[in-house]
Amino acid sequence: PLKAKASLSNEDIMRYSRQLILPELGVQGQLNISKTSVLIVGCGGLGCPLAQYLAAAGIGHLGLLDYDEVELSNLHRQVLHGEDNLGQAKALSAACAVRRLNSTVECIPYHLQLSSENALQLIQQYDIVADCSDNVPTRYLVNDACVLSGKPLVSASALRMEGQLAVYNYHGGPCYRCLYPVPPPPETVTNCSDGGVLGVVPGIMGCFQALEVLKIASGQGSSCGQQLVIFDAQDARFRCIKLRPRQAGCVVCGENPSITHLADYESFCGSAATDKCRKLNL
Amino acid sequence: PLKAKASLSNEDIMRYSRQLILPELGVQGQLNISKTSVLIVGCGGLGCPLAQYLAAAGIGHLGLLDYDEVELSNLHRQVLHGEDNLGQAKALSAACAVRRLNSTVECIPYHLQLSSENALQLIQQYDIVADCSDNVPTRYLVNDACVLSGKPLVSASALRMEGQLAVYNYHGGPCYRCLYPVPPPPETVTNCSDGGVLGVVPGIMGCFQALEVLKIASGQGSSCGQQLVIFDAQDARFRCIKLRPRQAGCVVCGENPSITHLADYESFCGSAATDKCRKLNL
Amino acid sequence: MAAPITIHLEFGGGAELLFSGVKKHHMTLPSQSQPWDMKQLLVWIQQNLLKERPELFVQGDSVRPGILVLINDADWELLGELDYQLQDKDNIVFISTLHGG
Amino acid sequence: MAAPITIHLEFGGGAELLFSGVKKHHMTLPSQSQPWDMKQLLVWIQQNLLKERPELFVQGDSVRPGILVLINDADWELLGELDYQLQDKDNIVFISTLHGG
Ligand SMILES: [Zn+2]
Ligand SMILES: [Zn+2]
Repeated sequence: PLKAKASLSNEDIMRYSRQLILPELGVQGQLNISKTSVLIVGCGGLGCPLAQYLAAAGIGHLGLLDYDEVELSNLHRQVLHGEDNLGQAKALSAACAVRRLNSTVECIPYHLQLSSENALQLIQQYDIVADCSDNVPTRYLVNDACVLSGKPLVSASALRMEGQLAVYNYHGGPCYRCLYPVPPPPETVTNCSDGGVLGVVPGIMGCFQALEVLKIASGQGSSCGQQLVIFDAQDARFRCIKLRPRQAGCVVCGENPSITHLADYESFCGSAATDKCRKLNL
Repeated sequence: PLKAKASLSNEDIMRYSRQLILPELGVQGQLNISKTSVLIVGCGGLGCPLAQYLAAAGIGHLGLLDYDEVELSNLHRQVLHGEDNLGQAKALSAACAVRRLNSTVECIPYHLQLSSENALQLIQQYDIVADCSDNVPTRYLVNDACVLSGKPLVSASALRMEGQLAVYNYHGGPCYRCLYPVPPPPETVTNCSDGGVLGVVPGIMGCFQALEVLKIASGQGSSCGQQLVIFDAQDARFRCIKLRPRQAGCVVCGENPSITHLADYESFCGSAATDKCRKLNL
Repeated sequence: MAAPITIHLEFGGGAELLFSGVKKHHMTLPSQSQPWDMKQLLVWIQQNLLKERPELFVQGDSVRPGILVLINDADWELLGELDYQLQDKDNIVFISTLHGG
Repeated sequence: MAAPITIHLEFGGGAELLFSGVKKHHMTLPSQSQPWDMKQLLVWIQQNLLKERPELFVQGDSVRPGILVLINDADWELLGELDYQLQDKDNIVFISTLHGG
């Protein structure tokens, strides 16, 4: 947590003037944003536009986590990385791009894999977590760590020409496990390497994540707490789904949780915490 | 118009592999994208994400038009420009950023104001036009020039926490004038300087424009030809509106058009082709 | 006599600023001898909801240029514009065109 | 006897790939003595639409983990899941959870 800014500098007022005048935001909303810290798990197709718009909007502190390096096949959607960054750690490349945009944002790159060992210690330092990962074990890991540390989780995903978004563990709403108590059979999971993805689809979903993070950070609040937004890029159609409430029987956020510390998510899900291995195309 | 590529290079196949494998796109769709030229009118809050995702996806040729220079108050939403670009022409700054991302895209910056004198000559050189402008006269000018040169117009706008998107003059559908035959009274028009805008709202709308441009360029086709998409960021709600068909009485695209060349759009609209002057807040 | 009908009114794109910033209004239109049409609805809105500056909303007997009217998620031009007869539970949206970018 | 009902079925998030890539299906369910419920619908889908690899869609008498069922744009958990009784013109969506980023 950052120490609260008491007021905006003249430069802040100039830079953020177009959003300061919004009645939904105002000076107090901007101050709230400037003292919020956000951890972005994954600096890929979702994390890039998310980091970009959070930094542009003046978020206080940004943690950028990714274990991977920039490859040529990333560039069609991971727009913070350029051709000069090929081979670099994504977390570092993203941090450089963010600094070009807004040097007043405190930005910490983490070139590592989120794991049961480091997740709680990391997530506890942030106010809001954004799941921009690309695999099932990481999604359960991030969820459980957010529930155990009481952080709202703004989660998005994209594949082929579709996207999904929800805000979990927020204002008494459900967590990821409330919705998906049992992980999908590994042979039914498709990742972007296998199934492909049109780059601008995670672009839209990552921007959407930025919107919900900013609404939470500014104090307006997210409207996606018990909702799932599903996007079909082919029909250009969004759909808003009303979700179940928090489940009393949820093993992590329910009344008698059996999960009280982080365990082995790769064996729980039967798959690796990376999108690099090949699976059945479904 | 670009000469058609006969095939993809090995580097192209690597770079675009994640979208090449989409059945909706495929090698032919990627080849189609690589031979398409797009003119982006306005390198601001909409034009930045649009240029970014078109370049990332491998669009053949990008025209980047803006008369303006980068100011500090732009940076909260105009994410192709960084702090080092303050004072630079937006068209040039955007072109540099695009080249960092994808040097294989032919990119031409136009540091000028679109006008009745230059619009047709410019637009004729492109396959698709994207209206990312910020004022009423330019929106009518771009529309009429697109109708007169037979180009599809992917148009978006954003203000405060709302956005709108439509594809005009496409597959026999309506043009902007079919919908809005009479310009709004100048005192009812609010621009982003006056009304403000949350930066990620044009971010989402510009990405959406990129999606529809790519669907047209690849050969899939847009689903927004006779539709208006309206986005409310506060409720996180998109709405798809069925629009009227092309109007037989439209003065520019109708059966007996009275507009056969471009005239004076500032006097037609009673306002200047810039968002810089102050108007009533509505 | 036509029975009273309830309609869902929405204003957006800035048009809500003429209605104290309230975007959504659930309204009951009183019973009258003829069915309600859009022309009468515009008059009713002026008299009952629009407290000031009507010229920013209406022009003559229709909406001012730059406001699009949607009836149940369709452009009102497809449904007869001013002559459309309102049905119970109709959703009517008045949306200002945005020009910013 | 309950009369035949028509329903609108949709598959998304990849689930449509089990149904020849077709996302939208307008279906008429034949009349039967009891009203149709979701449990019966799943059996009917397996017998009439799902030509191969049923294990990628169902598990036991419900859908497999990772598929979310939506009834008229609401999570089926809010509506009784397998016991929900289908109404004429219901919209039922089966959507695979996405994990890519
Ligand atoms: Zn839970
Ligand atoms: Zn027209």
